[in-house]
Amino acid sequence: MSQLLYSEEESDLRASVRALLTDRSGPDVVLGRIETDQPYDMALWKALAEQTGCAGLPIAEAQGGAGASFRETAVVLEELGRSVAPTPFFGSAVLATAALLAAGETELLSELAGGAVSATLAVPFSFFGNDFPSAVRAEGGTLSGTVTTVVDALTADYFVVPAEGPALFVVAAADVTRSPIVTLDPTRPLADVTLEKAHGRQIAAGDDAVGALTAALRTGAALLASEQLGVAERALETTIEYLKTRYQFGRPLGSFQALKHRLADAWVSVTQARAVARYAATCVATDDPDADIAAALAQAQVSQVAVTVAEEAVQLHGGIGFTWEHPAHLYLKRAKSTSLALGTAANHRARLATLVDLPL
Amino acid sequence: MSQLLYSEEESDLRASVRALLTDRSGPDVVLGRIETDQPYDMALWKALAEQTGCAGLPIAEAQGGAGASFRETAVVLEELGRSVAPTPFFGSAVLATAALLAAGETELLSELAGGAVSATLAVPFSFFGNDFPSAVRAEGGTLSGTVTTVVDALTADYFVVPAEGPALFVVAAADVTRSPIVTLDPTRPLADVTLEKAHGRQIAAGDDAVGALTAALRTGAALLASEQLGVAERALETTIEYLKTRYQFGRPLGSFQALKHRLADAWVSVTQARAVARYAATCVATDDPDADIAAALAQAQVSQVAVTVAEEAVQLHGGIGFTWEHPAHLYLKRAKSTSLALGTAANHRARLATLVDLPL
Amino acid sequence: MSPTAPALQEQVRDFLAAHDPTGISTDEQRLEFLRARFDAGLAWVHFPSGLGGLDAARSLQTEVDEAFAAAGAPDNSPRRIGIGLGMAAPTILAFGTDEQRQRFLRPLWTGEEVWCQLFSEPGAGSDLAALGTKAVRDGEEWLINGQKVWTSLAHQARWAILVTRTDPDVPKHRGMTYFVCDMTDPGVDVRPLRQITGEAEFNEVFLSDVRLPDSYRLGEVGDGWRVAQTTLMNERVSIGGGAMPREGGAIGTLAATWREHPELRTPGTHDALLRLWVDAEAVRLTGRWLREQLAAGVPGPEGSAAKLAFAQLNQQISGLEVELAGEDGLRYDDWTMRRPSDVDFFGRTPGYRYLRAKGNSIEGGTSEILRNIISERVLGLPSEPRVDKDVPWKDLPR
Amino acid sequence: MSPTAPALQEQVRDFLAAHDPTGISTDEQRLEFLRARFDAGLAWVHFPSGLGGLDAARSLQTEVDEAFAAAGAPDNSPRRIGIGLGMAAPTILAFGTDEQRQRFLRPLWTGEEVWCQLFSEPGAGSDLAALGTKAVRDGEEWLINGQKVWTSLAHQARWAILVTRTDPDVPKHRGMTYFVCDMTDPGVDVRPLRQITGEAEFNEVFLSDVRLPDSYRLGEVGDGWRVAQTTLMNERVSIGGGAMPREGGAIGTLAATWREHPELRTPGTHDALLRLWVDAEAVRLTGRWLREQLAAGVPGPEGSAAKLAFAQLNQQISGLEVELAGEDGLRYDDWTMRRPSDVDFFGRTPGYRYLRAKGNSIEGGTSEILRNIISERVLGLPSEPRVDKDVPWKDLPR
Repeated sequence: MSQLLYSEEESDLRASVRALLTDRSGPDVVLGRIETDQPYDMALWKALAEQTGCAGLPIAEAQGGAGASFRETAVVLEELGRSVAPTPFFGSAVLATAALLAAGETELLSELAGGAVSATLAVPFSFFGNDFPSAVRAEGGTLSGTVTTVVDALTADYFVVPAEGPALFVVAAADVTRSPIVTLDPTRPLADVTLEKAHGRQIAAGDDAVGALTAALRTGAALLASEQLGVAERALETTIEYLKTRYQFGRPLGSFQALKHRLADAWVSVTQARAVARYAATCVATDDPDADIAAALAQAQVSQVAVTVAEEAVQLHGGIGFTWEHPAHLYLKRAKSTSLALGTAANHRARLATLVDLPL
Repeated sequence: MSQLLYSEEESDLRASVRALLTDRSGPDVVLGRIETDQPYDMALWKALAEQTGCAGLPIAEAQGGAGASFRETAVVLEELGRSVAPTPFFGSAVLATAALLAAGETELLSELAGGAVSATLAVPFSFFGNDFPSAVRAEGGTLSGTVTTVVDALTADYFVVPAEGPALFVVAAADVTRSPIVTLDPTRPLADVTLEKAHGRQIAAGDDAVGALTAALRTGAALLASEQLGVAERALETTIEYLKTRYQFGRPLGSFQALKHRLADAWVSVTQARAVARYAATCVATDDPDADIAAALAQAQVSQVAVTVAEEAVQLHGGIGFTWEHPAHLYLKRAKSTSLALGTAANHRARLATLVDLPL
Repeated sequence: MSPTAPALQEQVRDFLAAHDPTGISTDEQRLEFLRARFDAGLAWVHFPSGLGGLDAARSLQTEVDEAFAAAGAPDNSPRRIGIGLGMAAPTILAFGTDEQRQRFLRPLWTGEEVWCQLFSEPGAGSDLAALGTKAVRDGEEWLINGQKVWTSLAHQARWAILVTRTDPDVPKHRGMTYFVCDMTDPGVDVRPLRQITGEAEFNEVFLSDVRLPDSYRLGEVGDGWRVAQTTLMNERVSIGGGAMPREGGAIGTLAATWREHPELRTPGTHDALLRLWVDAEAVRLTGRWLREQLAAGVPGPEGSAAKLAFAQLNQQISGLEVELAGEDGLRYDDWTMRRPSDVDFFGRTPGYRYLRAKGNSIEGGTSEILRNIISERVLGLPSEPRVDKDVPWKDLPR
Repeated sequence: MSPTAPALQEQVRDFLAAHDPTGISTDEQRLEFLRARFDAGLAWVHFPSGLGGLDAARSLQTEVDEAFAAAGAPDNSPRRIGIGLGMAAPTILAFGTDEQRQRFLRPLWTGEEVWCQLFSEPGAGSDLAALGTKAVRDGEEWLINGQKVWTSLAHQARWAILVTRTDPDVPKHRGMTYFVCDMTDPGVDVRPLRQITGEAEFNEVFLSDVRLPDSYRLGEVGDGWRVAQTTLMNERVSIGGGAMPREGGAIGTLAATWREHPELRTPGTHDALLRLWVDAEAVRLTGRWLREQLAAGVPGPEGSAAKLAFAQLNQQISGLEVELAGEDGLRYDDWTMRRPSDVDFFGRTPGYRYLRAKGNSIEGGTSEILRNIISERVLGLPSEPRVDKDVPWKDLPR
């Protein structure tokens, strides 16, 4: 199978995304933005989509995409995690795109490919389970119900909505009501989405709908690990940088052995997280039979590494790490929130128990 | 309720036991003894019983005991843990004594009080559960069956035997067959004990037998924590002493911050283990209504502290800690073995879940 | 001769007979009662006579407090004036002149004057002795310039305890001087310091040409480090805290959630919960051990251990609480910048507790510093090679 | 020009056509085959021509080995001669004279001569550069006196790589010299060193007036530390290990026990098992990443991380294995002092694995030293203040 290492194309992609994010979405910019009524930087999203073609990486060239795969998407997510940039990328270019691809939809996909519009998948961000969601009912050709804590809902132009049936529908933003909620991670807005006799275009039904949703959630879990990897990497790097320059007791803090050993342990775990996240991205990108295991593994391991490293980053920054003005808390909030997203590590361990025959 | 701190009498008792053990059962003596066919130092056991009155602490003065309580017994166990001394104290002065006391037996208790004979409780050393053991059947006035991994069985003069019924019997050593087994902890021999139509003196039946066995096991679990505390304390102390005198890179190893912080953490956990073990000993000594919780808590916490600290001791001693000639391994083996004894930490956590209403 | 427990109880009874607390309704009545209690020596019985005490054993205070509480007497809101009671008072007692003791202790204890602490500096961090706030003598006054940080209650405080640098040419521990700082001085500028929870419990305090009379100095010039050590030692003793029932802390909130929401339970979180329940009990019983030691007059080193363990436990519990909350864990209640006068740990969302608990291992001595202290002062391990010991403060690398 | 992969495959085919391995039955035939393979440059293809190699890329070796294995060819028992292959050979190649390379490499590779390593000393521990085994020049010979420890295979080895102290008057890193040691010298006394499992995998080696000709010296006098670094770097690379299937390591044993013994399962141990299963997969995939990097010619620093993580994982797995075994965990199989030539990790009781795994974080560089290395060489963190750098070896505190 494909190797885990980054290809040259992936490294180039990373470089251009990083350049854009460094330029447009530094920590101070993010910090300033999250308390405005426009936490998302839609101009950045557009630039990402148009300058680097990020939005349509796994979409076929015939549909306006890059004809690459979710492996490349994962590289973009690493960078977005590193900058905790508020963009609707995960909901649109991962969740919605994966659902549409799996459902064989092409119309909306073509629009998403260029990033002119964005979409998201209408499930709670913490969704995990084997049952098809039943929050939305399809009656008389319209959809009704409320889906809570939907990621990237506030800026989405379209929603991919699972409804009782089971079936998947595409619903335009104009047909739903969105209530923003106060989120633990202020860099990633969530909203409750209510449909009241909303018009929906059905794109899959029955087993097809179940299969498409399952694929989308699996891809989401697998790729979220790349974002978490980016969060962990950057949290570790900034901590190392800080400890090299901060002097106490006449020495740089980074020369204190107890701190060095903790950073070494953190680095070891990030190293592992990288291998695990890359494996998951590769598996979903190639429809590998191991993809279910790889995705569960990724959320069981990488999500915890991100939380632990972000916690260490706050602690090792000392007082300044506890302030609002320093970006360390943004990484902590992102890490902890994503550890709940699409199932907790404990949920995914339980799933692994079934997948690899280690029952209780 | 009584305070957790050691009373003056307890401190005096500790001092005399420690003096005896330092004199008679140093690490080299223990190490030399475990590969002989007499791992137990019965002379030491006699001295403990006669010079310090350790064997009969919770037994009434009328029966030749000290008229103290299991709290004082716990202090002796701390010292025995500190020296990993091979004596049949736990089986006799804790398990058998607790069972006999709870059953209202007096005849054998009087003999045990002075330490002239020793006894043990015929259950597997790892015994845990709510069902009365059924390995031994009482038929036609005699007892038959095999009880595996019985602690202190090789030197016991009497066995307190739970048998189907339920009932408790006292059986003389001459009436059983003992097969020594190779044990993970060579300082504490175990044996499989077989009864074949053995004569037994019934000392309790029905609910009384259940109650007496339950009390013995609870007292055992509570007091084992004091032994584990002693193991942890001594393992930590010797490690600190070693790191103060061992020089590497031109400095004592104990000046390296990463090691200092690990020792500080170990010390914190030992500090907690002391409070928990003392609470458990106090509860069983005073028949406190919280005794069930206190005993489960002790095995859930202290047993793990002992294992962790003993593991740290081996690691922080470096190469020498991995050798047979250095006693660090004796503490590791004792700690790990006792973590299985009378239920693992996970078993006791599960019991706590029931006791404090935190069901799964 | 110091009074015995029964004698003290009698004094309390006599006092309460003379000062009936039951009718107290106004602030002025409350203050009058507290002043009388101070003057009767029943404020802190281990303090000297005439300074709110009776030279009694410290351990007798609890019974006195309980007797007052049982009689329905008003208290001095000890949480609000914790820094005064726990840190300023013992330092003033130990190093203050008679005039200073007379001036400061009574309104400190009654709560008429709130105190704060000006020790930490952004440039010094855990290396407190590296602080750089300058104090320059100017006749009978001192001119203070510098910046302090992590100051609770600075915006409500009348006085502060303040450590300054008076001699930059000697090694850092030797060039400090300790003052009482007048927080109403026009050179004192207090600004809220926002923290990761969104609110601002603490402040930054900018000191610009603050003028303090030499009579506000505590201890000798250059002896500030030793004075500060007294303050900090008392802080650590007071952190041990009071008796707590089982499930009295954060674990209680988590356990309640578990009991009330069977739908959240999974085998994995169950064992995690039980481990934390066990840890919480261990921490609680260790606190009991510590209090028994204090009462027996042998304050053990377990105080540092208690703070270290408490921080770790609180962080783990709140982390699991967020996890257990699942979808609700994604929510927060309020990011608005506010200035609470106290930490409302239990009235808010799991996410708040999770974030606030991160401060437990930083504030009042980081867990790393506590591990240093334990390993050196308790375990007797040798210190690391010191590169800053004999270097003049001004030449330290920064 | 170095050969390409297809060219190499052709050479292997040609060699196998000329040296049919299928009929080999005696040791002599086996040796003959191996010598021929060495002489054909197919032993370690990245070595120079004439020394068992063809100056090819290191990454091509795997395919060559696989082709030989597929043909049923005998191998050189690589585990038994691991120290020779992994440590002695690269050092001899880098620092040896032509004569030394010609003399030592061929029988080393064929396994005719087993090598061991005389580096560690009881007095030096992790501070390898503090070693004190003395080498004193005596004409064209060197006289060696001292004690080494943790020497695997010393009782079977024909040769050893040896680091000595030749100048005690200069700082420790500068006064060492590196030798090949003749293990048949009468001054070499090998004694088994018993370990916590009861057996003796390792030895202590006492060197008393051992005489080595100057022609056994590797590298310059005083340059032993640099030579030793080459040896150790190669050790760390080789520790990364080969590809492993899922559940290929200790986790497989634990998982099998879990599957075969439903009666042992509890919710608490279930989550612990799953956590370790996840960790084991993470370690395994990290190994794959590392091998991909090596194959791509960019050896990453993940090698140190791999050893660190492996040790921790192995210890946790075996710890849980004992716990899961319950009553059987109280048993052990055999405390008899034996001298195994290899670690039989899987054929024994959980207790054995638990005890043996304790060595994983000590042998071949303690986990503490690995963390130092990672933090300084990988993360670029500053080193601690060094007190031993400019002190003559003889004056170091001990």
